[in-house]
Amino acid sequence: MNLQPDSKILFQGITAELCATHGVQMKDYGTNLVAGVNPGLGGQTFEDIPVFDLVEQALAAVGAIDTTLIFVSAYQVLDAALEAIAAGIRQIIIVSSGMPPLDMVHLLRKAEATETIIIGPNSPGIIVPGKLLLGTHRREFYTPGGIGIVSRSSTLTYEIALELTKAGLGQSMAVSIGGDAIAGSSFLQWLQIFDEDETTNAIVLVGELGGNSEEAAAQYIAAAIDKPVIAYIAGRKAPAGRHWGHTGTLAAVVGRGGDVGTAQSKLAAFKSAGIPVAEKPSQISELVKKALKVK
Amino acid sequence: MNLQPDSKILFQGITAELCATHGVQMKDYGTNLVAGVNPGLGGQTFEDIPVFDLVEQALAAVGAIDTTLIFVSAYQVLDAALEAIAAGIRQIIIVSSGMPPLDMVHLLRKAEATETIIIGPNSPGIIVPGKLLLGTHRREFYTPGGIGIVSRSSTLTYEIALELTKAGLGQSMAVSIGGDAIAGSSFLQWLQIFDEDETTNAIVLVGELGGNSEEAAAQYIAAAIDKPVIAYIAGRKAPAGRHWGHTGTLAAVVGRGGDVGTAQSKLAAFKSAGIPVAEKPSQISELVKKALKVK
Amino acid sequence: MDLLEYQAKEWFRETGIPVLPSQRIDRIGDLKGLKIPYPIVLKSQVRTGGRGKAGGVRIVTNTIDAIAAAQTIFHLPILDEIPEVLLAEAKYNADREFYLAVVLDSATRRPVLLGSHQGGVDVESSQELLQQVVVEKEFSPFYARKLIIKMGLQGVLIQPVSDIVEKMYRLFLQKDLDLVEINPLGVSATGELMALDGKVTVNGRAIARHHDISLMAQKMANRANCQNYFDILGNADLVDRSGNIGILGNGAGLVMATLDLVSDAGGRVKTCLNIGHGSNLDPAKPSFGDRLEQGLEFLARDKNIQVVLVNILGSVLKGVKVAESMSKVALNNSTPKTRNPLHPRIIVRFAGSELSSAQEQFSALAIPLIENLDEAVLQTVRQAKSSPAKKV
Amino acid sequence: MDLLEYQAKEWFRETGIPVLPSQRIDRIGDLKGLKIPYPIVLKSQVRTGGRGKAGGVRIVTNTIDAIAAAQTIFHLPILDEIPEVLLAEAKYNADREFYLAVVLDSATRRPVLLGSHQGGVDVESSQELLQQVVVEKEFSPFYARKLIIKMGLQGVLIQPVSDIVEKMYRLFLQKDLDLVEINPLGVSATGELMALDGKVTVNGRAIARHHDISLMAQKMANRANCQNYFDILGNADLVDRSGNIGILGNGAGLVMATLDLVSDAGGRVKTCLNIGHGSNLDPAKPSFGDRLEQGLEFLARDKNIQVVLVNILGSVLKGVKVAESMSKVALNNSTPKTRNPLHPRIIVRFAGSELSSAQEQFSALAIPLIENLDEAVLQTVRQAKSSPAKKV
Repeated sequence: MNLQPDSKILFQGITAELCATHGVQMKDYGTNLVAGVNPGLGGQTFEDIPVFDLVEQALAAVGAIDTTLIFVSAYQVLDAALEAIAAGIRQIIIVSSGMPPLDMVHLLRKAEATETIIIGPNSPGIIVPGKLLLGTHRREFYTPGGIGIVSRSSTLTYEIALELTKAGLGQSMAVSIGGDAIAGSSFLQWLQIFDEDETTNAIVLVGELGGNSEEAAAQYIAAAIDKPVIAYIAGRKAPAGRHWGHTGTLAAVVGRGGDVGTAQSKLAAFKSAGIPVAEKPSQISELVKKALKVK
Repeated sequence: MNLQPDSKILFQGITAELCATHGVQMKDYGTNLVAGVNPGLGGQTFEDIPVFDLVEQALAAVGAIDTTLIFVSAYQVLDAALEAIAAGIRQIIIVSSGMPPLDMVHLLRKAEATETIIIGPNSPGIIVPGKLLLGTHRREFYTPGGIGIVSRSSTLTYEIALELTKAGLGQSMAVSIGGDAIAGSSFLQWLQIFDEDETTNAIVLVGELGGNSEEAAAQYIAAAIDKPVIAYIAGRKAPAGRHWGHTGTLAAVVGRGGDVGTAQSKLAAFKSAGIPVAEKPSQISELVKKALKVK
Repeated sequence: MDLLEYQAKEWFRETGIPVLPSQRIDRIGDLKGLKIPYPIVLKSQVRTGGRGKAGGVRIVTNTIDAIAAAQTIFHLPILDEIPEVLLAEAKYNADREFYLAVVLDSATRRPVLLGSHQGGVDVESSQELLQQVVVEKEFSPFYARKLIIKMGLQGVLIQPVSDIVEKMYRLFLQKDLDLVEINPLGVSATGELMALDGKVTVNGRAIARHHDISLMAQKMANRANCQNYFDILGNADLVDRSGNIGILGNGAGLVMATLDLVSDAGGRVKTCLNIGHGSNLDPAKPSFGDRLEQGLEFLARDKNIQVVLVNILGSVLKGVKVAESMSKVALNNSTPKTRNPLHPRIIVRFAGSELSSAQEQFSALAIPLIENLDEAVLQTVRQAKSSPAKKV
Repeated sequence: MDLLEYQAKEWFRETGIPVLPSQRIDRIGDLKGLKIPYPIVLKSQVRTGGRGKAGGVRIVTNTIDAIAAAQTIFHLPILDEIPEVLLAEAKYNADREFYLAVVLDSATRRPVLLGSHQGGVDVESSQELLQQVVVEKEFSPFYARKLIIKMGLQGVLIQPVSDIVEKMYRLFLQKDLDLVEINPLGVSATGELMALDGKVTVNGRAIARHHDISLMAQKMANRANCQNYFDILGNADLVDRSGNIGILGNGAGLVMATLDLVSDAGGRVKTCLNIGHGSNLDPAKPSFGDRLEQGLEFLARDKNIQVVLVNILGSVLKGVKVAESMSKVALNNSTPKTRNPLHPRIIVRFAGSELSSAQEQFSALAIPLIENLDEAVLQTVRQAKSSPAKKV
């Protein structure tokens, strides 16, 4: 994944309002937001960002795009992402929430065929503290450093970053894969990226109930990750079977036993893989410090 | 394209009747017909050919397949071809006729994405005289030699082969791309294959009214083909706008002028490209001999 | 299969493409129960173009004028076609008119979206006004937006017009069409969009897999009593009404080549039949042997056809079987009903294994069996010239 | 959204999946107009499973028995659910029973076809009997045949059973389902197939893009007069009926983490509300500020909730705006109608820019504003323990 501070970023679904909040925040952070796309708004300019009707018009004007951020409404996400892929963009961050999961299945088939990375949907994106902001992460909680955070949440990620920052542990990068049942990228992919990233010393994995991605991550960490990993799982006290605004539990996990998806099953998986698990966000920093000393 | 005499061939849509005619004909010619597929007939054997319910079962039993021949009924062709592609087969000959053109559009998108060669639909396939028969060409009209034939027809191809055979000109290979508006392979692809094929000395291109593939071929021959090419176009006297059992004229040729698709437009294209055109089948052999002498 | 305007508009309505209130008029009396307020437009429902110029479209403001206009249109042939139905439609004041279409293109082997910001009668012939977008991969609405931008539309018009193209594409895919066209798409002064005229062509091969379209096709052709495969429209090719030769062959290319040869030799071909090559994979359709018999019967029924040239190469039937079929037909046609004991004269061209297996049977039938195509053509033309065409 | 059996079977019928003749029974009187011959099966239309064991399915052979059985079933709660409707269906003699399903699987991120040659109640729990085929690429019927072969079916059964799976998949895709299940699919002695019971779950997010399903959802929820976003089923999460703490936060993960902390500290949470993070891209839904106000209103209406912990991090609203919303709700709840001038007690946890921008407003409101999450949790639990839960 190309996360260079000067990489060129597109803003699909740009409006005056979204640009005033998220657009300005990213530009202030130094992110190279070169163009926006919104059919019907072509020709306008928001905060010095030129707007086009089509992705291909934007590319014709500003050259190749490294990453596009999708902010369009839920039922338009699939089309916007396919338009980006057709125009040759290979890194897509979907901030929008509410995308129907079968649209995501359709998109994943195309993404895999074209080797396109999809982050999200329902994701605040990626922040490389002090360098690059791709999405809606709030900068105020982050500080540069050596801890990588991978999460399924947005505001809970800020909570974790805040605890680390308060404890003097800056972050190399934080990414949320998004809280949806069908996510574009996986914990496994990001664990591998962090493991290979020279600026990352330790990894914090923030999971929650639903799905089986934490269970899969626990196995993968034990088998393939060299850097220390600390886990935290939200939802231990949540009644089973509810979706809590995320749809991680809506789609079935087929043929993997009835217990998969509960916070307990996830905690057990980390325990049996020998990965330290924090009981609460404020405990994470001490576990990280301890793990870094041991290594 | 792999056309080795020992390449392994699958027969999709095999039945006792089809096997008794076309299956036996191919086996007698030495074609290595290793298995058949027909859902519901799995476990049977026709003419020593084992039959399976699924393509993947056939592959599990006989190993990788080089080419599959599809004989299923028109509305089942798309599924049969997609099943073959999913099982890893990359050469598909569709003998069946009557396939709806939008099914073919769907199939072509998948074929291009997987680098699969499709010949047909509505094609008698490929014959390498004396060596290999993939499809329904009648061997009695062919004899081994150095002339390549590429055509859109079936029986008209036999007519041309017969005339060449009678004149002492054997054939290196004959292929029909099929008479449908949306064809899996093009004259251009086969012209290139023949141009590179060491056993081919001259090429006979057999066209007919409808579509614009002959016009495109004429341009391509002038630009890129070194071996002598003789053309013949059927349908000079046919009233315009009829489909003659082929659908070459049913699908529009967009934005290329109203005259495209008539036999006259095709004859003009060959004339302006300096390619000799036979007035009738029986004239082809003398034009071939003349062209071979000149070179 | 071409749909009539009113049928196309029913599909548009179901798909969510805006159309005007309208009513189908089967007979003059239907105008009395009209639910659309005057002024209305009465439109001849024929498949041929140029309807407006020919007088097949009239604006009327009251019932008396409507009845007079309908009477005229019901009797007005447009390129030989008399309408069975009229369409009465509300009048619409369009500020601008666009052209939109989705068509299957054999050159790119993909559906193509077409559009022009100048709708009207002659859009198709003025290529420079017509914008194109090839639907390279699976359709997604951005393809429609690309077309709309290419057409030069801007701002608030982009989304609603591309929504209509999207719906046209869904219809195209869902119903297996060769063409769906809206010409013109009217844009009112307030920006409201309306499909004012429409054209839909269903791909003939796909009809059988759509229950609704199969019913339409059956009604249209009114061929409930049709027994012979070649009575079905599109299975026989009329070349020249004044010709006296019939050609029957297995394969489109072979039939066309034979037609060229006969014509070049001075023969006048009336009808060509392609009975198709090879065995039939669809049990709903007649077998090769049946098609051969039905084809000969079909040609024999036409009293203007004096000579039939049968050109069969590499068939799945052995020549013996073909000869049997032919003798059956020949016997049928030598009953007292026909003046000539063997009408029409049949000349058969076989090559390969058919020839060797059939020679004995044919000599018994007194039907000439010739291997050389040029020779068979020559004899056909000679015979046809010695049997002048009858007056009907 | 789970459909009732009779609704699922209506969709099956439209899709061409064979179902028995059946009739919906809204009231006992409907049994007199029955068009299905006896014996019939009367089935309670509830969403929960285990209906048969609970006595919600009865076979009856005449009208008198039918009325008696219907009266029983109409009053029989199954896992707390009383049926509004029964289904009267013809009886079927199945020789064999299969299980078939299409489900969206979050692990493979694909639809998965499921099947077993032993249909019945407990199929889902016996994983070893359940065959799976992941629909890796775009669906084509061969995926269905793969499942059927894996299930161990042979010969003439392969095609018809895989046709049913194909139709289930089309329905799954067309209606945006999370699940479609036929259990059992009956096979008669003559090989006839019949979907005897069916289950369909529509994905909640996709409902709004299907006009027909939106109408169904509206009818089901009967929420025509529903004004507060959190009155809609699924937008609020009940944790423990006997709890006296409410949690409101922006983001599912944050709310769950807060719940864990409060519970670990000994607090008992009744309801959690996630008002979502960030700005709303869908204008049909309430804005962030509206969701905050409606959420507080919703919790304040519950008289058992004594303390509400509001945990908001990195919102798009400045803290000042959040404070304004809260003061509005606080004022509403201090009208004479409520006994307590500030009920429930609110504890707000802010961090980052919200905190700094809101400090002044909150001190004026007399609502505690705390930066440290653990500290906010501690205070919440302390307050809740000093205010015992009321009896309702």
